[in-house]
Amino acid sequence: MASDQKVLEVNDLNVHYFTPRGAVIAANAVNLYVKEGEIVGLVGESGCGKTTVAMSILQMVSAPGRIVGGEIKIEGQNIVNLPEKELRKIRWRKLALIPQGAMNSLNPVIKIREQMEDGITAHEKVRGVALRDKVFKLLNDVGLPERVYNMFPHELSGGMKQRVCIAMAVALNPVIIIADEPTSALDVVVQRVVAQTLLDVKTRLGVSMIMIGHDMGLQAQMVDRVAVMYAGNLVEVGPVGSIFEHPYHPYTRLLIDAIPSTKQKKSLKVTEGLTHDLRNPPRGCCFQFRCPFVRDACREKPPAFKQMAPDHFVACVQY
Amino acid sequence: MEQPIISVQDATKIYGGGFLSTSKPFVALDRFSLDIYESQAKIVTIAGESGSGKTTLANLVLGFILPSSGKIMYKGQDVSTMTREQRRIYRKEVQAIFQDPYEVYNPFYRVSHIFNMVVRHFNLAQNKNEAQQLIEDALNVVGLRGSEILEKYPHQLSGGQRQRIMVARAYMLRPRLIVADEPVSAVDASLRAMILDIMLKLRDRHHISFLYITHDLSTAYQISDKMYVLFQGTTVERGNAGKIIENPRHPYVQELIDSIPVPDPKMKWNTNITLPPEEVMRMKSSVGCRFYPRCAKHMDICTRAFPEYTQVEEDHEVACYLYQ
Amino acid sequence: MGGLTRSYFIQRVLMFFLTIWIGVTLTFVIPRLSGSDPTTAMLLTMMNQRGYVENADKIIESYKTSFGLNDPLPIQYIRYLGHVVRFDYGFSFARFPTAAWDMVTPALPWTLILLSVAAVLSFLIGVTVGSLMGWRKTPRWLQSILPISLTFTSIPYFMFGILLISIIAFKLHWLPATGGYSRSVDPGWNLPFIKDVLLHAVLPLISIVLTSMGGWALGMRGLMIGVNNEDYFLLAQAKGLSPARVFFRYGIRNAILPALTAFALGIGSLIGGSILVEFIFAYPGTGYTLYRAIQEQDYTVIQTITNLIIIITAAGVLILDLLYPLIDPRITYKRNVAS
Amino acid sequence: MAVLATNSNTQAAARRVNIWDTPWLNAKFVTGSSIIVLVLLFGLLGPLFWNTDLAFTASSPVNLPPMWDKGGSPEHPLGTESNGRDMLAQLVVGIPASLKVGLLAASIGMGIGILLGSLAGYLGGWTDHIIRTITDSVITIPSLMVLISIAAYVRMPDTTAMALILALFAWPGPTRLIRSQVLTLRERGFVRMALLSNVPALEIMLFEMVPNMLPWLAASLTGGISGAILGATGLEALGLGPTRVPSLGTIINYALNSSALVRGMVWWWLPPIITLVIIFTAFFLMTVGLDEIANPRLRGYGNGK
Repeated sequence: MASDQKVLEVNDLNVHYFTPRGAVIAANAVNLYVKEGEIVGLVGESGCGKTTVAMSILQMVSAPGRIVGGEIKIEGQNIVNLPEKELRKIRWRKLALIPQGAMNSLNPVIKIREQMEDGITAHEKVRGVALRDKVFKLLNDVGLPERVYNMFPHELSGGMKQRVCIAMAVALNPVIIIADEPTSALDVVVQRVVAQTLLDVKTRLGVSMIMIGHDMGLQAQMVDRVAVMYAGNLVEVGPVGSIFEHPYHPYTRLLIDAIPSTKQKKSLKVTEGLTHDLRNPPRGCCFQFRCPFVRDACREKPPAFKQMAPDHFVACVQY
Repeated sequence: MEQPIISVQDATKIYGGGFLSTSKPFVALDRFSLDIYESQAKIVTIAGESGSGKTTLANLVLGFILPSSGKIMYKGQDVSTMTREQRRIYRKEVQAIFQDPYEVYNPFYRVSHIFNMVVRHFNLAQNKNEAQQLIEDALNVVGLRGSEILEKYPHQLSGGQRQRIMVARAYMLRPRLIVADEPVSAVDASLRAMILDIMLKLRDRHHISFLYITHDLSTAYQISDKMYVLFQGTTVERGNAGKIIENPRHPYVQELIDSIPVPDPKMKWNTNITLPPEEVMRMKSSVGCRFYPRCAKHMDICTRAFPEYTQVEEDHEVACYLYQ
Repeated sequence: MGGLTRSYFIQRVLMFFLTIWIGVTLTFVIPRLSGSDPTTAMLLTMMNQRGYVENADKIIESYKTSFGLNDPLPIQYIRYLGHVVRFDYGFSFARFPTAAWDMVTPALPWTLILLSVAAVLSFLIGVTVGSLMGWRKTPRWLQSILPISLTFTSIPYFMFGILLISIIAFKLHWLPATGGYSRSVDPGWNLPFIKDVLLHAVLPLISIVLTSMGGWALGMRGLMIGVNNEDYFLLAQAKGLSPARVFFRYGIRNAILPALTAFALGIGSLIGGSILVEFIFAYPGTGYTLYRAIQEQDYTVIQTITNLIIIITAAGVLILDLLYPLIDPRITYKRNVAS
Repeated sequence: MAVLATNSNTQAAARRVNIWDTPWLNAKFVTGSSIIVLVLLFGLLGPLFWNTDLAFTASSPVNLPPMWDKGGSPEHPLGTESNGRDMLAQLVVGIPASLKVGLLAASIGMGIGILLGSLAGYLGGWTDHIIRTITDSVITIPSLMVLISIAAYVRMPDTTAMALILALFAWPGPTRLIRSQVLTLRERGFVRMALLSNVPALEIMLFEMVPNMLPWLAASLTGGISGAILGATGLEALGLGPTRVPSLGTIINYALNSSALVRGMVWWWLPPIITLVIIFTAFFLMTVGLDEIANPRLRGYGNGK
């Protein structure tokens, strides 16, 4: 299980998107770490900044977005503003990505073999039969037949493509993998099979992972710790058991209550409210416009993080 | 006997495979039957994964496509042979809301365009004030005010507002049936409840039935009365939604429900499901049970003919040889 | 998987014949729709130019009989299609004993070589410029220089040719202005002749390439920007591949596919425009022959050249179409490959 | 991996800042259209200030250089050519003639394109198959070649006849464009909403689909106009244009036939070419600008181009 070694640290990350109508604050002072062998889930609604954080870790925030502050350390090395050449050495060997769109993540006109091999040969001196055997082994590890080696992406189903992506990501045994909603485009049965594959591979290799998602059920099944984001801010972080048992932040509670169940019928909880314009955040708590427990103190200054249980932090003035 | 508002009778839809076509014929929907009655408003769920034929069914019921065989009847009248006036009434009584609440807005117009279109083409109002009143009433049902939204452009609204406006638009026509094609799968979790709640309200207070098309069994469980589970165009299990989800009989439906991640870290998946190799999955038998290649409990008899529906309990039928 | 399938092949070959048929039919039908038949019109003008001709009507009548112009139109049309198939259009009007076909053949290699080199060059340069313009990682200085190469994009080829002749040939005397080679050299496989031919080809080539490459470049830029936002392109970057590899295998490799389709569709207008360039430069290709034929009202030669160019263009498009599945594995993909 | 998923909620508060905040104020589009307006004004207002009769043979002394050259005269500011035509008058008459041919041919092409394209896209099936096949065939025909061979013996009395013949090849482009647009738009949610609102097909086409195709249609039209002018000048330069009215192409034809190039009479061949280059560049800018309006991604990465 997880050791205490922090393989990834995100310190005070600020990312802005510079639009003609003002800067959109997509990530505001985000602090996050991942310990060795741990899966951290990053959850929130669409547009809450979870993908921005992931892209920042990958150093792939594209214009008009820019990291305006903070550091991202992989095994202690800060990679923010690292020169392109240095960054390339870290990519894939230490920092891999399992992308979201299973349908479009593979180049449609290049064979699977080449797409799997180029990631390896860009960083390691493996060639010829050794290289082929390595790819075969990776395919086996994710439960794909060796035939896939010579196929084009359009000949594979969505689940198979996503497993190819998983095989690619673990090829160089990276320190940390960013999984961007790795199963969201798949049917529920296939989603489960792919999620199992992902967990198997993770257990076997002991790799650390950040798993982005919006499906709290899937998070409960897969991750060790959960980080909840709202409107560019981290609002609660904690071990998955603790979070589900006792969600402290009203927003986390909302997310958990909103999961529909097949076990029991429950009355629908209706909430409504608009997220503020990210160009123009309010003073105080980011959740004040939608919070059912909002009070004057929330409008004054942003709440500080407070520890509620071991490893479980929340930013809310209630506590 | 009461005439159903919509009666789908043995509807089959086959794509491709025509003369000079290179693609093989693909059976999107296979002998589907369904009746929805006006007297008791119900939410009927059509559940299935991608490729199950659920969207094909929605398009058939809405008259966007015609069945290859079988019939879609609106109050005893075949949808494919309607006169203009009959079609107008059918359009008025059978409405729809769609998955992506942004897509259904023409970015060129303000939100009011959506309502004006309906008022004009169904002659709902004699004058401007009357129309204004109708729109305002419809918006109130979904908890919105005209002054807040009508003069805005669609991109200025939230996802929840956009979807509620679509419901209001449909409601304005006082339809008897609303086809809701994945109405909540593109909205965030916290807004999902609101849309589902409105659907329940419309059923209970305004007696509007819903054909709720979804891949998500859990929301179906929360709101629907009746349910049809589709697999590759065929109906594998049908009946009371609660009974099916609480006690699924068909191996496919069992697998489906078993795969839904449980939102409780203490109840992790403990079994592994394995899918057969891809070539087996892609194999499609056109006779017999479509689930045969993937089924752990398959028998020789399964490939011979599609199983008859067996009643396993009251209001719960399954098409599987295990129960015959 | 992939490759050329039979149905695709048949489909493309049918398109090839359809294109030729529409092209040659238009040149037959439209003039006749406008009332006059071309031969009579041309004979009349010839006679007008020569002043009064005795028994003009009888001469016309005898011509009409010998050319079969008194037959019903469908018969004429079928006979005309026969000419097209056999590449036989009869005698040249202006230089009577010579067959029209023999007037055209000497010019053909000049045109074919000039046009294919020009088309390929302009496409290659355009695609390179365009993909660099559309690539996010292209150095800033290059990004700011590249658009300059689009300056001449909107100018018709032949007008640019006129400008080039007047400046480079007449003012600066750097290159020869017109013709395919100088009178001073012996045609044949000798070095001075080849050098001379190449020198003469430079200006026509430049005027076509510089004006037509911009279109490809702009198209390619758009395609490349699209590819830049594709998930697989981002994943390739995340893999830490070298920028060159990302650019070529994940950028150009994908963006060039629709560009090639556009190229196939654009060949026709490229060739049409280039015909005028030959005329401006008095280049001894079919374009110049055509110009002379127009001057001399040589109907059969005009017809020969037009139909020939239609067929050559269609052949070029056919070749591109047949090569296309080799580089795009998806195009002829059939269902159930796995089984 | 939509990084900038500035979601709907946050955009709710964003309003259109002001009326200038519209994509139609694209720099290239605005520049291009202003130039065309200026050129058009020159052609339209020219006859008020200059005697257009001077555009005809033997109306003026021959071979006069422009007024700023030695031997030039202010009575013929841009000089005269070997057949005794005044250059300025020829331009004044020629510019509207050339623009008219282009506009007419492109409009006819666009009309046919809208008809065929929407038929193919809307009806699908066999209609679509036939229209698409023919369109794809015609688009690969070297149109200028066919036009030359037609024009070689159809004497064209005026610019309208010329435009009609040019329109023969002006329709496949718009047809392809509109077909593909209709095909995508047909599947869009708002078209289905209109269907559900009992809106008739023609009204859906005109009020739901066309507004969303406008920039594409406009780009296709400007591209078509400049294509038709290109074809027209090509034919005229070969001496196949209408001979009665001078147009920019015919001036070039006369100049070439009289060896103006070799004789160094720059003022004869250069003005029509410069005018045409200006016109083509303007239409090109408009087309590129409209493309950017239609497809915001093309607007580049913020380095000006």
